[in-house]
Amino acid sequence: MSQTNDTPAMLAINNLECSRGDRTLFRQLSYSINAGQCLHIVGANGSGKTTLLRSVAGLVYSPKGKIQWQGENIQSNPSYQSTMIYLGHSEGLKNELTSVENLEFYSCLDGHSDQSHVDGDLAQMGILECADLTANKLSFGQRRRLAFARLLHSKAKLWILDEPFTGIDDAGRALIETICVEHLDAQGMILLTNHRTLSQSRLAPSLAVLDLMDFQSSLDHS
Amino acid sequence: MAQNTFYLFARREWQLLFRNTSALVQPLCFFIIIALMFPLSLPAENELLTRIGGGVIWVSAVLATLLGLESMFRSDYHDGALEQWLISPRSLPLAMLGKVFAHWSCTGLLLALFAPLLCMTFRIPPDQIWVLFLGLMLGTPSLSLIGAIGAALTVTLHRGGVLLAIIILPLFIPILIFGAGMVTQQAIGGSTASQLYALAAILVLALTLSPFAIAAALRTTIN
Amino acid sequence: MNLINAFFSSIWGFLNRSFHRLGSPREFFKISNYATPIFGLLFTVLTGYGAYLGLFVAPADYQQGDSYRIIFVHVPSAWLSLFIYMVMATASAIGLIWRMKMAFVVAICSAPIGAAFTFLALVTGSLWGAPIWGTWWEWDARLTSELILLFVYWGIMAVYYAFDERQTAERAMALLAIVGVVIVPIIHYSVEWWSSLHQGATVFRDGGPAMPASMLTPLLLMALGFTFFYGYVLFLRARNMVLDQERKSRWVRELVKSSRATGEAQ
Amino acid sequence: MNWSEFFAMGGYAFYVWSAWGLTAVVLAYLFTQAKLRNAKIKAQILRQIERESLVDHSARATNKESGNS
Repeated sequence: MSQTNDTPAMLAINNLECSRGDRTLFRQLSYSINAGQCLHIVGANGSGKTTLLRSVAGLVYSPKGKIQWQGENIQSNPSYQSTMIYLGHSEGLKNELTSVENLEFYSCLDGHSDQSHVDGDLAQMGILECADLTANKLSFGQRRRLAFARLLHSKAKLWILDEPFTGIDDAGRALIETICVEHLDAQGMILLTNHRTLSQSRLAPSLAVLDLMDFQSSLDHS
Repeated sequence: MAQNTFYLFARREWQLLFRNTSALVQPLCFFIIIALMFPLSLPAENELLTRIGGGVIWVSAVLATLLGLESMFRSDYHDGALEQWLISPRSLPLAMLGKVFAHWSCTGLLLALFAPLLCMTFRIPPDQIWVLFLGLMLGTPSLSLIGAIGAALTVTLHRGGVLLAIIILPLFIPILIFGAGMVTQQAIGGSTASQLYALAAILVLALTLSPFAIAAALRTTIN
Repeated sequence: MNLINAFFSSIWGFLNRSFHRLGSPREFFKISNYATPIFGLLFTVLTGYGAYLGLFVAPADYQQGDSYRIIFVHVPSAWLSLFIYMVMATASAIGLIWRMKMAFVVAICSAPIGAAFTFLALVTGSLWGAPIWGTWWEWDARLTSELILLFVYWGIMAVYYAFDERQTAERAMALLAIVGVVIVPIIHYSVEWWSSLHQGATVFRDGGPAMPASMLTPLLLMALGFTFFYGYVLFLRARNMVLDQERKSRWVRELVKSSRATGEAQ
Repeated sequence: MNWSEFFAMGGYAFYVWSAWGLTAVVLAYLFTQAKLRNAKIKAQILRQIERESLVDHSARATNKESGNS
């Protein structure tokens, strides 16, 4: 990706190296993402896709390599944390709380002062009917939609999504695709992993693909 | 700015705790059972029980707090909520202070309020009961705060309970000594002021330092 | 004026460089090649001479007779059990703040040595007190705080071995060591207060009445000798850990091959 | 300086010598354990090196055959 070198890239990863235990997952991974771009990370199972997402989210610290947001390191950087949302495999929903309470908590966490938009978000995600159901009564698809409802109203520029489309019916998939496309049109950025290729989906125009295998070739003679 | 972090996390914790009240009552039942085992194990009807009553109550309170600590972060870790806190712009130490405060109000506070009732069964004189209650009110928050550091360290271990006891009980000893010491001091008529100041000092230390230690422990183990 | 701050900046530069040089396992290994035998030598000399003075030359104590000679083993162990904890806590702090791997190695290698010396202080303390108290265990302030310190050491080692991923284990252990360094003094004073509540101050204080020189010099020699022993074994254990962790790197393989070729038991 | 009186330690022989003896034992244990572990690690690394060179030989041997067969 040729990056206009006058303004620093929004998100710049330079020669990042991650390892699990003493097994190096990838090395010298450098990439920069600009506004309005969606990066699809491809790689076999266990090739470090989730570890890469988690290190960009700031959950995993890797001594080798730097990750910078608008030129500043992302470690303990509140401005980065407020413009980023990470949705992992476990969505962070409490089983004892109802969908509305879960969503209200996260909108407070993200810093919104009023929570009146919550019902609208649930309606937009098509799960308004289970607003007062506790999260353990929701199906897997409904839980994913509830987790995504948090993205609707957020001011976050960078979305980091781990397998967003798995386990969701076609209607849900189309819904999430539209949300992502709207986000990209509004100069947002998305970093996601997905088993199937997205080249036919509506994300294709602003899609870039990063294959982790390119950064593993130099591993065997460590 | 939206609700401040302390109140946000405290309210959420209360919501969760009152949602399944059975978990709420467990530390209290544990506390009562342990405390009542001592009279059953000692020769009945003699004043030995009255003399060691303070110590029995304090040891039961420490063990009950330990039991309550186990579940403090475990459910948040398993459903991914903990990760969301680590990467949220909110200050983690303040959030943890709110969470531990709410957790203490449902365990430590209940123990302290319930202890005088138990003292009746031990036939402890009222002035000692008052001193014991005061000690518990000052001591149990420090127990929860320091215990939360251990809970945060062992949250990712699937058999963390035993390890939590091993690493945290030695750190509870000063609070136990001063708390139980107050009752024996009162029993011999001495003034319990110095222990009260010591417990207050430990509480201030715990209030100021342990939220940062809890946040650091969570950042260390979650990766 | 700029002469002075040039002087200080050069010292600071040197400290900084050697601090970071120590950070890399390979540099540490090179430096410890020289430091380990020196520490070993100092230990044997100091402890040998101290033991000779303590056992043969120092006169019997007018009050306790010859049983006080246990002091030459008890006090150094007690002093080391706290000194090693302080070294462990500082190494942990350095490791957490500057993310230095070697600092964690030093911290985790000192823990078992500290626990061993705490155990020693405990047993020699009870052996020393036994003839005076008439029992093997007396709830004396110092013995009780040594006992609790032993539990704290066990807790720290237990945390390290509980995690399977090395980086998390190191950082969790370091954090607990730092939390401990705040609470260990409080434990000490609470036990001190508690034991004075039960019985008057025990008959013998650490040094007792001002110790005459003939008793003090062996005590200091033994304490210094034990500290160098701690340094010596710490270097040995740290080198083992570095070899174990850097097992895949090239310099370890060359080193192992060369040491096998020359056959010297390094 | 007669030895029997020295070893009697004014009647406290048992306490003094068991204290000093235990110290010697613990120090010796710390030292030997570190030395044994050092030898064990080096032996492991050597075996690993030999195993890898074995693997290289067999790998070179197989592709030599496949090369000229």
